[in-house]
Amino acid sequence: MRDVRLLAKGFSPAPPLAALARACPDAGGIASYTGKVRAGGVKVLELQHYEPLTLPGMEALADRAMQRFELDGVVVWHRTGHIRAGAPIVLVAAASRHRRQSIEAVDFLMDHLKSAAWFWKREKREDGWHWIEPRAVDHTDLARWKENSARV
Amino acid sequence: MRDVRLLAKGFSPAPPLAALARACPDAGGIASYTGKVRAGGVKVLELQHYEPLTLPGMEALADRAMQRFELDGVVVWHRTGHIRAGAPIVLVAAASRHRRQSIEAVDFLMDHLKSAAWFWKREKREDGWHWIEPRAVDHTDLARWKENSARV
Amino acid sequence: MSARIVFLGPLRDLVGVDDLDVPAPLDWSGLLEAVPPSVADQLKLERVNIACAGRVLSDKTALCAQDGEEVALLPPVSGG
Amino acid sequence: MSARIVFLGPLRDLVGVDDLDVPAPLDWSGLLEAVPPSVADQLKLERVNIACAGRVLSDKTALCAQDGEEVALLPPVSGG
Repeated sequence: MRDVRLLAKGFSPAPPLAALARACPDAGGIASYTGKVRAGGVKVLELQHYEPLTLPGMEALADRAMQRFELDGVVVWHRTGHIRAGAPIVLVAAASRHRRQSIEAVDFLMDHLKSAAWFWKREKREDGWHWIEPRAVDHTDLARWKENSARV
Repeated sequence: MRDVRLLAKGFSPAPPLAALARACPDAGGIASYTGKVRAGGVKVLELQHYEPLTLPGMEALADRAMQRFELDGVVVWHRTGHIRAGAPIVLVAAASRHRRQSIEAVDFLMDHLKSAAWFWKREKREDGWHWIEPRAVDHTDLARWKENSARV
Repeated sequence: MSARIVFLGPLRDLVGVDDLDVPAPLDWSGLLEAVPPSVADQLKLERVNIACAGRVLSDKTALCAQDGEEVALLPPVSGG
Repeated sequence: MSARIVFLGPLRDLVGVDDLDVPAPLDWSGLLEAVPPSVADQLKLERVNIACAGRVLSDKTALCAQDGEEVALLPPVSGG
Protein backbone atom coordinates (compact mmCIF):
# COMPACT_ATOMS: atom_id res chain seq x y z
CA MET A 1 0.00 0.00 0.00
CA ARG A 2 1.34 3.41 -1.06
CA ASP A 3 -0.86 6.41 -0.29
CA VAL A 4 0.71 9.72 -1.44
CA ARG A 5 -1.40 12.90 -1.56
CA LEU A 6 -1.20 16.64 -1.98
CA LEU A 7 -4.11 18.14 -0.03
CA ALA A 8 -5.59 21.59 -0.56
CA LYS A 9 -7.79 21.25 2.53
CA GLY A 10 -7.29 20.26 6.17
CA PHE A 11 -7.00 16.64 7.27
CA SER A 12 -6.89 14.55 10.44
CA PRO A 13 -4.10 11.96 10.84
CA ALA A 14 -6.31 9.28 12.44
CA PRO A 15 -8.14 7.94 9.33
CA PRO A 16 -5.03 7.39 7.15
CA LEU A 17 -3.19 5.79 10.10
CA ALA A 18 -6.10 3.41 10.70
CA ALA A 19 -6.29 2.62 6.96
CA LEU A 20 -2.56 1.82 6.88
CA ALA A 21 -2.94 -0.54 9.86
CA ARG A 22 -5.86 -2.32 8.15
CA ALA A 23 -3.97 -2.60 4.84
CA CYS A 24 -0.87 -4.13 6.48
CA PRO A 25 -2.00 -6.96 8.80
CA ASP A 26 1.42 -8.66 8.65
CA ALA A 27 3.31 -5.56 9.79
CA GLY A 28 4.52 -5.70 13.38
CA GLY A 29 4.34 -1.96 13.74
CA ILE A 30 3.49 1.44 12.36
CA ALA A 31 5.58 4.56 12.92
CA SER A 32 4.26 8.01 12.09
CA TYR A 33 5.08 11.69 12.24
CA THR A 34 2.61 14.55 12.06
CA GLY A 35 4.02 18.05 11.54
CA LYS A 36 1.81 20.98 12.37
CA VAL A 37 1.83 24.76 12.48
CA ARG A 38 3.16 25.80 15.89
CA ALA A 39 0.85 28.01 17.92
CA GLY A 40 3.35 30.70 18.97
CA GLY A 41 3.69 33.74 16.71
CA VAL A 42 2.59 32.35 13.36
CA LYS A 43 -0.93 33.34 12.36
CA VAL A 44 -1.05 31.38 9.12
CA LEU A 45 1.38 29.46 6.97
CA GLU A 46 1.32 29.13 3.20
CA LEU A 47 2.76 26.24 1.23
CA GLN A 48 3.28 26.70 -2.49
CA HIS A 49 3.99 23.76 -4.77
CA TYR A 50 4.66 23.21 -8.48
CA GLU A 51 2.22 20.69 -9.91
CA PRO A 52 4.51 19.01 -12.52
CA LEU A 53 7.24 18.30 -9.93
CA THR A 54 5.79 18.14 -6.42
CA LEU A 55 3.51 15.08 -6.46
CA PRO A 56 5.76 12.98 -8.77
CA GLY A 57 8.67 13.84 -6.45
CA MET A 58 6.70 12.69 -3.38
CA GLU A 59 5.72 9.47 -5.15
CA ALA A 60 9.34 8.74 -6.09
CA LEU A 61 10.38 9.46 -2.49
CA ALA A 62 7.74 7.06 -1.13
CA ASP A 63 8.95 4.35 -3.55
CA ARG A 64 12.54 4.82 -2.41
CA ALA A 65 11.46 4.47 1.24
CA MET A 66 9.35 1.35 0.47
CA GLN A 67 12.38 -0.32 -1.11
CA ARG A 68 15.13 0.90 1.19
CA PHE A 69 13.32 0.03 4.44
CA GLU A 70 11.38 -3.01 3.14
CA LEU A 71 8.04 -1.47 4.09
CA ASP A 72 4.65 -3.16 3.86
CA GLY A 73 3.02 0.23 3.39
CA VAL A 74 3.63 3.96 3.43
CA VAL A 75 1.54 7.13 3.77
CA VAL A 76 2.81 10.56 2.67
CA TRP A 77 0.24 13.34 2.90
CA HIS A 78 1.26 16.99 2.53
CA ARG A 79 -0.86 20.14 2.69
CA THR A 80 -0.70 22.99 0.20
CA GLY A 81 -2.24 26.45 0.43
CA HIS A 82 -3.01 28.40 3.59
CA ILE A 83 -2.82 26.55 6.91
CA ARG A 84 -3.83 27.99 10.26
CA ALA A 85 -1.94 27.62 13.57
CA GLY A 86 -2.42 24.20 15.15
CA ALA A 87 -3.41 22.44 11.92
CA PRO A 88 -1.44 19.52 10.42
CA ILE A 89 0.95 20.28 7.53
CA VAL A 90 2.33 16.82 6.87
CA LEU A 91 1.73 13.21 7.84
CA VAL A 92 4.12 10.39 7.08
CA ALA A 93 3.61 6.82 8.27
CA ALA A 94 5.33 3.53 7.57
CA ALA A 95 4.34 -0.08 8.30
CA SER A 96 7.05 -2.72 8.51
CA ARG A 97 7.83 -6.19 9.82
CA HIS A 98 10.43 -4.93 12.24
CA ARG A 99 10.26 -1.89 14.46
CA ARG A 100 13.34 0.07 13.49
CA GLN A 101 12.62 -0.07 9.75
CA SER A 102 9.38 1.88 10.13
CA ILE A 103 10.89 4.41 12.54
CA GLU A 104 13.89 4.99 10.25
CA ALA A 105 11.62 5.27 7.22
CA VAL A 106 9.66 8.07 8.93
CA ASP A 107 12.92 9.85 9.77
CA PHE A 108 14.11 9.46 6.14
CA LEU A 109 10.81 10.66 4.64
CA MET A 110 10.62 13.75 6.86
CA ASP A 111 14.24 14.75 6.22
CA HIS A 112 13.58 14.64 2.49
CA LEU A 113 10.20 16.40 2.61
CA LYS A 114 11.77 19.15 4.74
CA SER A 115 14.59 20.11 2.41
CA ALA A 116 14.44 18.06 -0.79
CA ALA A 117 10.80 18.19 -1.94
CA TRP A 118 9.26 20.87 -4.15
CA PHE A 119 7.56 23.09 -1.58
CA TRP A 120 8.00 26.73 -0.70
CA LYS A 121 6.81 27.81 2.73
CA ARG A 122 6.10 31.23 4.15
CA GLU A 123 4.71 32.34 7.49
CA LYS A 124 2.51 35.29 8.30
CA ARG A 125 3.61 36.89 11.57
CA GLU A 126 2.68 40.18 13.25
CA ASP A 127 4.95 42.06 10.81
CA GLY A 128 3.85 40.34 7.60
CA TRP A 129 4.94 37.39 5.43
CA HIS A 130 8.35 35.68 5.78
CA TRP A 131 9.75 33.00 3.48
CA ILE A 132 11.24 30.01 5.30
CA GLU A 133 14.40 28.33 4.09
CA PRO A 134 15.77 25.05 5.45
CA ARG A 135 18.00 25.51 8.48
CA ALA A 136 21.61 24.29 8.39
CA VAL A 137 20.55 21.37 10.60
CA ASP A 138 18.00 20.30 7.96
CA HIS A 139 20.81 19.89 5.43
CA THR A 140 22.89 17.97 7.97
CA ASP A 141 19.92 15.69 8.65
CA LEU A 142 19.47 15.04 4.95
CA ALA A 143 23.17 14.31 4.42
CA ARG A 144 22.97 11.38 6.87
CA TRP A 145 21.07 9.35 4.29
CA LYS A 146 23.52 10.09 1.50
CA GLU A 147 26.48 8.90 3.58
CA ASN A 148 24.64 5.69 4.25
CA SER A 149 23.48 5.09 0.70
CA ALA A 150 26.33 2.68 -0.06
CA ARG A 151 25.14 0.46 2.78
CA VAL A 152 21.55 0.01 1.70
CA MET B 1 1.78 16.05 29.65
CA ARG B 2 2.92 12.53 30.60
CA ASP B 3 0.41 9.73 30.03
CA VAL B 4 1.78 6.31 31.06
CA ARG B 5 -0.57 3.32 31.35
CA LEU B 6 -0.67 -0.43 31.76
CA LEU B 7 -3.82 -1.68 30.06
CA ALA B 8 -5.55 -5.01 30.73
CA LYS B 9 -7.94 -4.46 27.79
CA GLY B 10 -7.63 -3.50 24.13
CA PHE B 11 -7.12 0.08 22.98
CA SER B 12 -7.09 2.16 19.82
CA PRO B 13 -4.11 4.51 19.18
CA ALA B 14 -6.20 7.38 17.74
CA PRO B 15 -7.68 8.86 20.98
CA PRO B 16 -4.36 9.12 22.91
CA LEU B 17 -2.63 10.59 19.83
CA ALA B 18 -5.37 13.20 19.45
CA ALA B 19 -5.21 14.00 23.18
CA LEU B 20 -1.43 14.48 22.98
CA ALA B 21 -1.82 16.87 20.03
CA ARG B 22 -4.46 18.89 21.94
CA ALA B 23 -2.30 18.99 25.10
CA CYS B 24 0.80 20.25 23.24
CA PRO B 25 -0.27 23.19 21.02
CA ASP B 26 3.27 24.60 20.89
CA ALA B 27 4.80 21.34 19.62
CA GLY B 28 5.75 21.37 15.94
CA GLY B 29 5.23 17.67 15.60
CA ILE B 30 4.21 14.36 17.06
CA ALA B 31 5.98 11.08 16.35
CA SER B 32 4.43 7.75 17.28
CA TYR B 33 4.94 4.02 17.08
CA THR B 34 2.25 1.36 17.46
CA GLY B 35 3.38 -2.23 17.87
CA LYS B 36 0.86 -4.97 17.25
CA VAL B 37 0.58 -8.74 17.14
CA ARG B 38 1.56 -9.89 13.64
CA ALA B 39 -1.07 -11.90 11.79
CA GLY B 40 1.09 -14.80 10.58
CA GLY B 41 1.32 -17.88 12.83
CA VAL B 42 0.61 -16.38 16.24
CA LYS B 43 -2.90 -17.06 17.53
CA VAL B 44 -2.60 -15.12 20.75
CA LEU B 45 0.15 -13.41 22.70
CA GLU B 46 0.39 -13.08 26.47
CA LEU B 47 2.21 -10.32 28.31
CA GLN B 48 2.97 -10.84 31.98
CA HIS B 49 4.13 -8.00 34.19
CA TYR B 50 5.10 -7.49 37.84
CA GLU B 51 2.98 -4.81 39.45
CA PRO B 52 5.59 -3.32 41.85
CA LEU B 53 8.18 -2.83 39.06
CA THR B 54 6.49 -2.54 35.67
CA LEU B 55 4.47 0.70 35.88
CA PRO B 56 7.06 2.59 38.00
CA GLY B 57 9.70 1.51 35.45
CA MET B 58 7.62 2.83 32.55
CA GLU B 59 7.05 6.13 34.38
CA ALA B 60 10.78 6.55 35.04
CA LEU B 61 11.50 5.75 31.37
CA ALA B 62 8.96 8.37 30.21
CA ASP B 63 10.57 10.95 32.52
CA ARG B 64 14.02 10.19 31.11
CA ALA B 65 12.69 10.64 27.56
CA MET B 66 10.94 13.93 28.47
CA GLN B 67 14.20 15.33 29.82
CA ARG B 68 16.66 13.86 27.30
CA PHE B 69 14.68 14.91 24.19
CA GLU B 70 13.10 18.09 25.63
CA LEU B 71 9.60 16.85 24.94
CA ASP B 72 6.39 18.81 25.43
CA GLY B 73 4.52 15.57 26.03
CA VAL B 74 4.80 11.81 25.96
CA VAL B 75 2.43 8.83 25.78
CA VAL B 76 3.49 5.31 26.79
CA TRP B 77 0.69 2.73 26.77
CA HIS B 78 1.41 -0.99 27.08
CA ARG B 79 -0.96 -3.94 27.12
CA THR B 80 -0.86 -6.80 29.59
CA GLY B 81 -2.71 -10.13 29.50
CA HIS B 82 -3.87 -11.99 26.41
CA ILE B 83 -3.77 -10.15 23.07
CA ARG B 84 -5.14 -11.48 19.81
CA ALA B 85 -3.49 -11.28 16.36
CA GLY B 86 -3.79 -7.81 14.81
CA ALA B 87 -4.39 -5.97 18.10
CA PRO B 88 -2.07 -3.25 19.45
CA ILE B 89 0.46 -4.22 22.14
CA VAL B 90 2.16 -0.89 22.67
CA LEU B 91 1.80 2.76 21.73
CA VAL B 92 4.47 5.37 22.29
CA ALA B 93 4.18 8.98 21.13
CA ALA B 94 6.22 12.12 21.69
CA ALA B 95 5.48 15.79 21.03
CA SER B 96 8.38 18.19 20.61
CA ARG B 97 9.36 21.58 19.24
CA HIS B 98 11.67 20.12 16.62
CA ARG B 99 11.06 17.11 14.43
CA ARG B 100 14.02 14.90 15.18
CA GLN B 101 13.59 15.08 18.95
CA SER B 102 10.19 13.42 18.84
CA ILE B 103 11.30 10.77 16.32
CA GLU B 104 14.39 9.93 18.37
CA ALA B 105 12.35 9.84 21.58
CA VAL B 106 10.03 7.23 20.03
CA ASP B 107 13.06 5.17 18.95
CA PHE B 108 14.54 5.46 22.48
CA LEU B 109 11.28 4.53 24.22
CA MET B 110 10.67 1.47 22.04
CA ASP B 111 14.23 0.18 22.41
CA HIS B 112 13.87 0.33 26.18
CA LEU B 113 10.35 -1.14 26.33
CA LYS B 114 11.50 -4.00 24.11
CA SER B 115 14.42 -5.21 26.20
CA ALA B 116 14.67 -3.17 29.39
CA ALA B 117 11.13 -2.99 30.82
CA TRP B 118 9.53 -5.55 33.15
CA PHE B 119 7.47 -7.59 30.73
CA TRP B 120 7.53 -11.27 29.84
CA LYS B 121 6.00 -12.23 26.51
CA ARG B 122 4.89 -15.59 25.16
CA GLU B 123 3.16 -16.56 21.94
CA LYS B 124 0.66 -19.33 21.34
CA ARG B 125 1.35 -21.01 18.00
CA GLU B 126 0.02 -24.22 16.43
CA ASP B 127 2.31 -26.28 18.69
CA GLY B 128 1.64 -24.47 21.97
CA TRP B 129 3.13 -21.62 24.01
CA HIS B 130 6.62 -20.21 23.40
CA TRP B 131 8.42 -17.66 25.56
CA ILE B 132 10.00 -14.80 23.62
CA GLU B 133 13.37 -13.39 24.59
CA PRO B 134 14.91 -10.22 23.13
CA ARG B 135 16.86 -10.86 19.95
CA ALA B 136 20.55 -9.94 19.75
CA VAL B 137 19.57 -6.93 17.63
CA ASP B 138 17.34 -5.65 20.44
CA HIS B 139 20.35 -5.49 22.74
CA THR B 140 22.39 -3.76 20.04
CA ASP B 141 19.59 -1.22 19.56
CA LEU B 142 19.48 -0.55 23.29
CA ALA B 143 23.26 -0.14 23.53
CA ARG B 144 23.12 2.80 21.07
CA TRP B 145 21.61 5.00 23.78
CA LYS B 146 24.21 4.06 26.36
CA GLU B 147 27.08 4.98 24.02
CA ASN B 148 25.45 8.33 23.44
CA SER B 149 24.70 9.09 27.06
CA ALA B 150 27.77 11.29 27.44
CA ARG B 151 26.46 13.56 24.69
CA VAL B 152 23.02 14.22 26.09
CA MET C 1 5.70 30.06 -30.78
CA SER C 2 6.03 30.79 -27.06
CA ALA C 3 7.30 29.28 -23.81
CA ARG C 4 5.99 30.08 -20.34
CA ILE C 5 8.24 31.11 -17.45
CA VAL C 6 6.77 30.12 -14.05
CA PHE C 7 7.91 31.94 -10.90
CA LEU C 8 7.79 30.08 -7.59
CA GLY C 9 8.12 30.99 -3.91
CA PRO C 10 10.13 34.15 -3.18
CA LEU C 11 10.91 34.63 -6.91
CA ARG C 12 7.18 35.15 -7.53
CA ASP C 13 7.19 37.96 -4.97
CA LEU C 14 10.11 39.64 -6.81
CA VAL C 15 8.17 39.68 -10.11
CA GLY C 16 4.65 40.16 -8.82
CA VAL C 17 3.14 37.73 -11.35
CA ASP C 18 2.73 33.92 -11.44
CA ASP C 19 4.07 33.47 -14.96
CA LEU C 20 5.25 35.19 -18.10
CA ASP C 21 4.93 34.14 -21.76
CA VAL C 22 8.06 34.69 -23.89
CA PRO C 23 9.07 33.78 -27.45
CA ALA C 24 10.31 30.21 -28.03
CA PRO C 25 12.79 28.67 -28.33
CA LEU C 26 14.24 30.04 -25.09
CA ASP C 27 17.83 29.44 -24.00
CA TRP C 28 19.79 30.44 -20.86
CA SER C 29 20.83 33.89 -22.11
CA GLY C 30 17.33 34.55 -23.44
CA LEU C 31 15.91 33.64 -20.01
CA LEU C 32 18.29 36.03 -18.19
CA GLU C 33 17.14 38.85 -20.51
CA ALA C 34 13.43 37.98 -20.21
CA VAL C 35 13.26 38.33 -16.41
CA PRO C 36 13.86 41.38 -14.21
CA PRO C 37 17.54 41.89 -13.20
CA SER C 38 16.72 40.98 -9.56
CA VAL C 39 15.50 37.56 -10.72
CA ALA C 40 18.41 37.13 -13.15
CA ASP C 41 20.81 37.66 -10.23
CA GLN C 42 19.05 34.90 -8.30
CA LEU C 43 19.10 32.52 -11.28
CA LYS C 44 22.88 32.73 -11.43
CA LEU C 45 23.15 31.37 -7.87
CA GLU C 46 23.86 27.65 -7.56
CA ARG C 47 21.00 27.14 -5.09
CA VAL C 48 18.36 28.20 -7.64
CA ASN C 49 17.26 25.42 -10.01
CA ILE C 50 15.39 25.40 -13.30
CA ALA C 51 12.93 22.83 -14.61
CA CYS C 52 11.93 22.60 -18.27
CA ALA C 53 8.90 20.57 -19.37
CA GLY C 54 8.59 19.03 -15.88
CA ARG C 55 12.23 17.95 -15.57
CA VAL C 56 14.85 19.62 -13.38
CA LEU C 57 17.95 20.51 -15.41
CA SER C 58 21.28 19.24 -14.08
CA ASP C 59 22.97 22.06 -16.06
CA LYS C 60 20.62 25.02 -16.21
CA THR C 61 22.78 26.91 -18.73
CA ALA C 62 21.85 24.11 -21.22
CA LEU C 63 18.21 25.33 -21.17
CA CYS C 64 16.46 25.01 -24.51
CA ALA C 65 12.68 25.43 -24.10
CA GLN C 66 10.53 24.72 -27.15
CA ASP C 67 7.12 26.07 -28.13
CA GLY C 68 4.50 25.27 -25.50
CA GLU C 69 6.98 24.20 -22.84
CA GLU C 70 7.05 25.50 -19.29
CA VAL C 71 10.24 26.81 -17.65
CA ALA C 72 9.95 26.80 -13.84
CA LEU C 73 12.32 28.89 -11.73
CA LEU C 74 12.91 26.99 -8.47
CA PRO C 75 14.36 28.80 -5.44
CA PRO C 76 15.52 26.79 -2.37
CA VAL C 77 12.68 24.61 -1.07
CA SER C 78 11.22 24.20 2.43
CA GLY C 79 8.48 21.68 3.09
CA GLY C 80 7.18 19.71 6.08
CA MET D 1 7.22 -14.54 60.00
CA SER D 2 7.23 -15.29 56.26
CA ALA D 3 8.36 -13.87 52.92
CA ARG D 4 6.71 -14.55 49.56
CA ILE D 5 8.65 -15.76 46.52
CA VAL D 6 7.01 -14.61 43.24
CA PHE D 7 7.77 -16.51 40.01
CA LEU D 8 7.55 -14.63 36.71
CA GLY D 9 7.54 -15.55 33.03
CA PRO D 10 9.20 -18.87 32.16
CA LEU D 11 10.20 -19.44 35.82
CA ARG D 12 6.51 -19.64 36.74
CA ASP D 13 6.11 -22.45 34.18
CA LEU D 14 8.98 -24.35 35.81
CA VAL D 15 7.33 -24.24 39.25
CA GLY D 16 3.69 -24.43 38.23
CA VAL D 17 2.58 -21.90 40.86
CA ASP D 18 2.50 -18.07 40.95
CA ASP D 19 4.14 -17.73 44.36
CA LEU D 20 5.40 -19.57 47.42
CA ASP D 21 5.44 -18.50 51.09
CA VAL D 22 8.65 -19.32 52.94
CA PRO D 23 10.00 -18.52 56.43
CA ALA D 24 11.57 -15.07 56.88
CA PRO D 25 14.20 -13.74 57.02
CA LEU D 26 15.27 -15.22 53.68
CA ASP D 27 18.81 -14.92 52.33
CA TRP D 28 20.42 -16.06 49.05
CA SER D 29 21.28 -19.58 50.21
CA GLY D 30 17.84 -19.96 51.81
CA LEU D 31 16.26 -18.93 48.50
CA LEU D 32 18.27 -21.50 46.51
CA GLU D 33 17.06 -24.21 48.91
CA ALA D 34 13.44 -23.04 48.93
CA VAL D 35 12.94 -23.32 45.14
CA PRO D 36 13.12 -26.42 42.89
CA PRO D 37 16.65 -27.23 41.61
CA SER D 38 15.67 -26.25 38.04
CA VAL D 39 14.80 -22.74 39.28
CA ALA D 40 17.91 -22.57 41.49
CA ASP D 41 20.04 -23.29 38.39
CA GLN D 42 18.36 -20.38 36.59
CA LEU D 43 18.83 -18.03 39.57
CA LYS D 44 22.58 -18.56 39.42
CA LEU D 45 22.71 -17.18 35.84
CA GLU D 46 23.69 -13.55 35.49
CA ARG D 47 20.71 -12.79 33.23
CA VAL D 48 18.18 -13.62 35.97
CA ASN D 49 17.52 -10.79 38.42
CA ILE D 50 15.92 -10.65 41.83
CA ALA D 51 13.78 -7.88 43.33
CA CYS D 52 13.10 -7.58 47.04
CA ALA D 53 10.32 -5.33 48.36
CA GLY D 54 9.90 -3.75 44.91
CA ARG D 55 13.58 -2.95 44.31
CA VAL D 56 15.87 -4.82 41.94
CA LEU D 57 19.03 -5.98 43.73
CA SER D 58 22.33 -5.00 42.16
CA ASP D 59 23.93 -7.96 44.01
CA LYS D 60 21.36 -10.72 44.34
CA THR D 61 23.55 -12.78 46.70
CA ALA D 62 23.05 -9.93 49.21
CA LEU D 63 19.33 -10.83 49.47
CA CYS D 64 17.86 -10.39 52.92
CA ALA D 65 14.05 -10.48 52.81
CA GLN D 66 12.20 -9.61 56.00
CA ASP D 67 8.78 -10.68 57.25
CA GLY D 68 6.02 -9.67 54.84
CA GLU D 69 8.38 -8.79 51.99
CA GLU D 70 8.07 -10.07 48.44
CA VAL D 71 11.01 -11.63 46.56
CA ALA D 72 10.44 -11.58 42.78
CA LEU D 73 12.46 -13.84 40.49
CA LEU D 74 12.95 -11.99 37.20
CA PRO D 75 14.03 -13.89 34.06
CA PRO D 76 15.11 -11.97 30.91
CA VAL D 77 12.40 -9.54 29.83
CA SER D 78 10.70 -9.01 26.46
CA GLY D 79 8.16 -6.25 25.99
CA GLY D 80 6.84 -4.16 23.11
